[in-house]
Amino acid sequence: MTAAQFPILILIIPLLAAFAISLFGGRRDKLAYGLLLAAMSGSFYAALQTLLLVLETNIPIHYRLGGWAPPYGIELVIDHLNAMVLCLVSGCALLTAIYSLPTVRAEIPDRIHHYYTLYCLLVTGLAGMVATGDAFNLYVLLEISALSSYAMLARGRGNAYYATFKYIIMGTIGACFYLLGVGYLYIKTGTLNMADLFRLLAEEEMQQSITIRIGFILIMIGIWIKMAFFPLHGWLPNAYTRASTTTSCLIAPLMTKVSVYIMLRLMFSVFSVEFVYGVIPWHEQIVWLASLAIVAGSISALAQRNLKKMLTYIIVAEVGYMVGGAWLANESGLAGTVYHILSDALMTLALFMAVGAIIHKTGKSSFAAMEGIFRKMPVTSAVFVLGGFAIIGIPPTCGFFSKWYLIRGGIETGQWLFVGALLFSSLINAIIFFRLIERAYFGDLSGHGHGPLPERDEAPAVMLVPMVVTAAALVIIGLYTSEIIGRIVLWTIPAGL
Amino acid sequence: MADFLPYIVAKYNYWAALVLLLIGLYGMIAKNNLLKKVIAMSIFQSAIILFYVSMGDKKGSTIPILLHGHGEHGALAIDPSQYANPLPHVLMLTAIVVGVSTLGVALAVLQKIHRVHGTIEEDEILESIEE
Amino acid sequence: MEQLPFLPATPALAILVSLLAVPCIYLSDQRPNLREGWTFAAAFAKFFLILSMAEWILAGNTHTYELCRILPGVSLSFTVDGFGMLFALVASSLWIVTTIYSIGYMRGLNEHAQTRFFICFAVALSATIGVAFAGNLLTLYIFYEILSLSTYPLVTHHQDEEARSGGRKYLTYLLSTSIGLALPAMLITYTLTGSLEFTSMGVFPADTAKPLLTILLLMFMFGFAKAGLMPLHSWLPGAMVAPTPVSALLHAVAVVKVGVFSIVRVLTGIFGIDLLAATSLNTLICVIAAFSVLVSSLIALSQDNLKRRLAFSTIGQLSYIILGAGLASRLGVQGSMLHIAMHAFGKITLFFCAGAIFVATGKKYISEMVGIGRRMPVTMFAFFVGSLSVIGLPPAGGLISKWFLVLGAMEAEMFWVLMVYLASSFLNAAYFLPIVYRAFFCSEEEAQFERKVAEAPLWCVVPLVLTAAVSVLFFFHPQPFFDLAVMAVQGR
Amino acid sequence: MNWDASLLWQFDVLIITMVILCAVAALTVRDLVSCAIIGGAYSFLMCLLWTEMLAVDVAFTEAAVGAGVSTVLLLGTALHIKRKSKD
Amino acid sequence: MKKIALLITLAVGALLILAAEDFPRWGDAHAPANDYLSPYYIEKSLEETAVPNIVTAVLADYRGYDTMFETTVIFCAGITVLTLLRRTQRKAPKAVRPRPARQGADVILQSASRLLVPVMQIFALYVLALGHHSPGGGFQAGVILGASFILLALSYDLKTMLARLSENTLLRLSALGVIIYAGIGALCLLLGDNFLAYAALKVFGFSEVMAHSHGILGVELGVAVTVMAIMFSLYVDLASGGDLDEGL
Repeated sequence: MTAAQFPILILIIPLLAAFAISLFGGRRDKLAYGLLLAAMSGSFYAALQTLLLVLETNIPIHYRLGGWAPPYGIELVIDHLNAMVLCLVSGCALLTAIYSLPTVRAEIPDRIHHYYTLYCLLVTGLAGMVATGDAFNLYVLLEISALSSYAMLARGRGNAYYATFKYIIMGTIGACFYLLGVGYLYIKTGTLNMADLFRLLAEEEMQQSITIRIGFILIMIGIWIKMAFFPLHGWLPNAYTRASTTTSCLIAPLMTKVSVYIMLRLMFSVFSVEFVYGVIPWHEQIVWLASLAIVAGSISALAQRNLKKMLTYIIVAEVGYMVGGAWLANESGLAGTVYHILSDALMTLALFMAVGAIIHKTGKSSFAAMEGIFRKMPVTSAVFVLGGFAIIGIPPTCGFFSKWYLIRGGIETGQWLFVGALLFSSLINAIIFFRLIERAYFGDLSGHGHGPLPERDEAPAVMLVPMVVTAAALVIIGLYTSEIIGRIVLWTIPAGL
Repeated sequence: MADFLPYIVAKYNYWAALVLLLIGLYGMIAKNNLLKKVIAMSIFQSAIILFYVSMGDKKGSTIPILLHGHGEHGALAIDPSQYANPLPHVLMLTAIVVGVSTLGVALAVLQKIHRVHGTIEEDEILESIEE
Repeated sequence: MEQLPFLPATPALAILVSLLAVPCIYLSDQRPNLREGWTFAAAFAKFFLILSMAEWILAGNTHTYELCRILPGVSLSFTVDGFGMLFALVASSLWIVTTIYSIGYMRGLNEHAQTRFFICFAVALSATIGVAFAGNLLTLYIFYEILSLSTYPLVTHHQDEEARSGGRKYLTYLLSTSIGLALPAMLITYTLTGSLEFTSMGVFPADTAKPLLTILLLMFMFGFAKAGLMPLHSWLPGAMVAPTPVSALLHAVAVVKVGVFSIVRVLTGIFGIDLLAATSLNTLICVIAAFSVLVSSLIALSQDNLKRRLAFSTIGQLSYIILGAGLASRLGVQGSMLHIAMHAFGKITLFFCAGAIFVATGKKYISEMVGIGRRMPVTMFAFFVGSLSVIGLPPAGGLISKWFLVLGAMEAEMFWVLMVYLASSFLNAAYFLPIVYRAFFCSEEEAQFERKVAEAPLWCVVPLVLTAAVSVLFFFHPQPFFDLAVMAVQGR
Repeated sequence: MNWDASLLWQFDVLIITMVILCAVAALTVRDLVSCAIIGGAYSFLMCLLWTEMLAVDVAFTEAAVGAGVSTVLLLGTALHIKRKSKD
Repeated sequence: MKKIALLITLAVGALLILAAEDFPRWGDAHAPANDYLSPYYIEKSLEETAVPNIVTAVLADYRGYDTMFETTVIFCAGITVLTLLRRTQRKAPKAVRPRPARQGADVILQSASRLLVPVMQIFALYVLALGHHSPGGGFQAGVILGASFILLALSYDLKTMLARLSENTLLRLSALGVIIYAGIGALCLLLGDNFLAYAALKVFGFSEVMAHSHGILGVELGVAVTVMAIMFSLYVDLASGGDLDEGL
C-alpha cells in the first residue's frame, strides 16, 4: 500500500473496526475500548497524512473507488477544505474516544461494545460524507451517520426517546429533500459526480433552468435541517441535551460542522459562485436569517438553566455564524466560515468535554453543578473557561479570529445586521459564561461565606488529557491563524469570489 | 387550457410522485400518532423512489438486463435506447434499503416511547413530559 | 544600520518574562518565600530588559520586532518608541514597588489564595507591557483583553458578595465596550484602510467622511472603557473592593493607564493629530474629557470612603490625559504623556497610604481618620506628597505635567480648557488637603486613635516612601521622561 | 417485452389512483393494524408500478421489503401498542 | 399545527410544481438523465464485468462503494434496534394482551410452512446465484432468506426459532456479511489496487473480466448474509418488544 491509499484508510479503518468490535468486543469492554482507540488513531494518522500530502502538492487528491474512472465510478476528492475537515473529524473522534472510558461505563448500562460499534460507524459516516466526491454517495453516508446518531442519542440519560424520534422525523425529511434535490440535478444533467455536475451546471442553459434552481433550494433546505439552521433547529436542543456525555461530545461538535462543510461543498463544488450568489437572488435574505439565528440562539441560550441545553443553543447560534458567513458572498466571510468550522468544532468539543466531566463528577447538570468547581476541579474548569473565552471570542483563542473574519466580511458587504448580531451574540456569550464562571469561582454565596472548602475532586486522567489537548489546541490554532488561513483556508475560496 | 392538459398528462408519473410526497410530508408533520408519522415517512420516501424510477423510464425500451448475455463478451452491438436506464434503479435499491433501516430504527424508538410514556399520541406525550 | 545594543526580541522577552514566572509561582505554592522570590526575579528581569532598551530609544530610535503573523496582513508585532517606553518604564518599575507592598499587605492581613494573586499579577503585568509595546491595533487589543480577564480574579479576590457585584460590574463594562465598540471600530478601520499599524500620520486618507470618523472616534474612546471616561466610569469605584495593592496597580499602572494609553495611541497613531486638528474632531474629545474631569472631581468631594474618593480622583485625572491629547497640540500631547507617569507615581503613593492605614488600623473612611497623622506620620507625609503631585503643586512631579497641559491648551488657543484645568485643580485641592490637615492638626480629644496604633509593617511603608520620593524627584529631574515624551511626539 | 403505451397508459393511471388512495387511507384509518396492512398494499401496488416502469430489481426488492418485511415490522409494532389512534 | 403543516406542504408542493416546467420530456430516451452515463453502463457492463444484469453490475461494481455503505446502513439499523430494545429494565409491565398458547393449535400453518420454507430458501439461493443474469441479487436473496425465518417464527414460535438461530449467531452473521464485503474491498487494497477494485483479484487466476464477475458474486454473498440476519433480527426485536419471548 502506498501513500495514495491514505484517503480510503480514513474511512475503512473505523468501518472495519466497527465490525471487529461488534464481533469481539462483547467479551471484554477493555478490548472494545482498545479497538476503538486503535481505529481512531489509525484514522487520524491517515487523515493527517492526507492533509500533509495535500499541503505539499496543493493539488486535490482523487481516489477512484473500484478503479472506475469518474463519473462512471465513485471517487473521493480530497482538497484543502476536506483534508482539514477530515483531520478535524478524526481528531475530535480520537479525543472523544480517549475521553469516553469513564463516562461510558457510568452511563451505558450494558452492551458497551454495541455503543462503540455505533461510534465507529458514526465516524465512518461523517468522514465518508466529507471525503466523497459523489452526490448520491453523500446521501448514503448521510444516512449512516444519521442512523448511528439516532441510536447513540436514544441511548441517552433518562428519557431521550421522544427527542430522538423528532430528530428521526426531521432528519429523514432533511435527507429526503437532499435526495430529491439531487434527483432534480440528475434529471437535468444525467450525472452524480460533483466535479461533473459542476462542469455541466456551468453551462448557460443550466444556469437558467428553474429545475436546477429548485433542486438547489431543496438541497439547501435539506442540509439546513441537518445542521439545525434557524428556524429548522427545533429538534436539536432536546436531542443533544438528553444524550449521554460521550455521545454529545462526539455529535455536538461534528454533526453541525460537517453539515456546514457539506453546504460549502455543494455551494462551490457542485454549483458555482455565479449560480449561488448571482442566479439565486437571495443571499442577503439568508444572511438576515442567519443573523436572526444568531440572535435567537443566543437569547435562548441565555434563558437556559441546564448546562448542556445552554451549549446546544449556542450551537444553534454558531450555525448562524457559519451560514451567514458563507452567504456574505465575499472572501472574508467565506474564510471566516471555513476557519470557524475548525475553531467552533474545537471549542464546542472543549466545552462539552468539560461539562461532561463536571456532570460526571457532580451528578448534576443544572447551573448549580458549577458551584465551587474552580476549587474542586481546577483543570476541568480551566478548560471550561478557555472554551468559554473562545466562544465569546477573546484573543488569542481561535474564536476571536474566526469572528474577526466574519465581522470583516459583514462590514465589507455592508451587512450591518449580521455584524450587529455577531457582536450581540459575543456579548450574550460573555454574560452566559461569566455568570457560570462566577458561580464556579465564588461557590455558593447564599450560605456562610467561607465555609469548609470543597475537597479537590478532579476527573480521571483519561478525561483530563483529551480536554487539555483540546483547550491547548484552541490557543495554538489561534496563534497559528495566519498559517492556517494562508495554507488551507485561502485555498478553499472558490475562483470568482 | 389546451396546452395545460397535455402538460399534466405527459408527466403524470411526476404528479403522482408529487402527490404522494406531499401526503407523506403532511402526515409527517401533522399527524398526531407517532406510528402514523412513521407510515407517512415511508410514503414520503417511496414517493421519491417513484420519482427517480420514473425518470429512468424510456419509451419503447425493456428491462436493463442484456438479452444475450451468456458469453464472455456480449459481442453483439447493444443499443442503449433499448434498455431502461439502470442508474436510477441502482440508486433506488440503496434508497429502499435506507428506508427500511430508518423504518426499523423509528419503530424501535417508538416502542421505547410507548414503554416510557404509555402512549404514542404526541399530545399525550408532551403532556406527560411537562408533568 | 547601527548595531542594536540589545537582542531584537527584547520587547517580546520583556512581555514573556512574567508569563514564564507563572508556572514557577504555581509550583512553589507551598513555599511563600520562594514564590515571592520568583515574582521579584520576574519584576526585576522585566524592569532591566526594558531599561536596556531605554538608552537606544532615548537616542531617538525606535525598535520594531515582529513575533509572528497572526492574520495575513496583520502581525503580532511590537514597537518600542518613546511613548511606549515611557509607559513601560513606569509600569515595570511600579511592579517592583507594588510587589514589595503586596507582600507586606497580603501577609499582614493573612489573605487567602496568595498564589493565585501573584500569578494574576504577573499575567496582568505581561499584558500591560504588551499594550505598551504593541506595534499595531490588533496586538494592542489582544493584550487589552488579556488584561481585562487576568485582573478579574484580582478585583474579586475576596470572593464575597461585594466582590462579586464589583467584579460583575468590572467585566460588564470592560468586555461589553471592548467587544461591542472597540472591536467593530477596529474592524471598520481595517476594512476601510487595510492597515492597523500606528503611524504619526494616521491611517485614514484625508478625504474620509467626517461623520464616519466621528463615529469611529467615539467608538474607540468609549470602547477602551478602562480609561474611565464618563459615563462609562462606574466600574472603577466598584472595583475598589479589591485588595489595596490591586487598586494601586489598577489605578496607577495596569488598568486605567492602559485605557488612556490605548486611547492616546489611537488618537495619535490611527487618527493622527493632524487629522484630528484638521477636522476639528479634537474639540469633541475635549468636551467629553472636560465633562469627565469636572463631574468626577465634584463627586470625589462627596465620598467618605478613602479608596472611592481616590477612585473618582483617578477618573478625573485620566480625563486630563485624554483632554491633553485632545488638544491636538504638541505640548498638550507631551503633557498628557508625562501626566501618565507623574500621576502614576502620585496616585500609587496615595493608594499605598490608604492600604497602609487599613493594614495598621482597619479604617476605610475619611471621617474616621482624624488625627491619624500623629500615629502614622511617615505614611501621612507621603500621602501629603502624593496629594501635592495629583493637585499639581510643587515640589512634586505633577506640576510639570500640568504645566505642559496648560501650555498645550494655550498653544491650541482653547482657553476654556485652561479654565477646566484650573477649576479642577482647585477641586483636587479641596478633596485632598482637608484629609491631610485633619490628620495632623486636630485637638487631642478629636483624635480617634489609641496610642498603641503605629505605622504599618515595614514592607508597606518602604514602598510608599519610595514612590513619594520618586514623585518629588521627578519635580527636579523630569528630563528622561520629558525626552521620551518629546520624542514620542516628534520622532514618529 | 416492448412497452405498449396505448395499453398501459390506463393501467398506469389505475395503479396510481389506487396507490394514492392507499396512501391516504393508511394515514386516515384509525386502527393501526389496518394501517399497517394498508401500508403493505400500498407497497405492493407501488411495486407493480415499478415493474411496469421496467425497474424489475427495484420492484423485486420493494415486494420483498416493502410489502413483506416492512409490513411485518409495522404490524409487530402496532400489536405492541395501543391499536386505536386518535387521528 | 395542522395549519402550519398544510402551509408547509402547500409551499413545498408549489415549489415542486414549478420545478416540473423545465423537465425533459418524460420517457425520452435522449433526456440528459438517460443519455449521459447510462449508455456507458448499458454498453460496457457486460464487456467489463461479464454480468448481463446491468443493475447488478452497476450496483456491486461501478457503484460498489455505495452498496457497501448500504449494507452498513442495514447493519447499523440492526445494531440500533437491538441496542435500543433488547434487555433493558422495564418499568411498566408489558402492555400486550396475553395470547392463547399456540401449541398444537395451528397444525395446518406449521405443515404449510414446513413445505414452504425450503422452497423459499432454495429460491433465495437461486436469486442470489442468478443475480448476474436475472432480476435479484444479494439484497433480495437476503430478504427472502430472512422472510423464511420470519415465517418459521410466525408459524411455530419465537423461542423454537431462536433455539436454532440464536441472537448471537445472528449478530455474528450480520457482521460477517459486511466483513465479507469490506474484506473483499480491503483485499484488493492489500493486493496493491484501489479499494474494491476487483481487477486485483485476478491474482487468483481469473481473467480481469471474470475477476470482476466473481468479485460481484462475493460481495452479493456478503450482502445476502447481512440482510438475512438483520431482517430476521429486526423482526425478532420489534415483534417481541425486545424480550425475545414471543412473536406475533
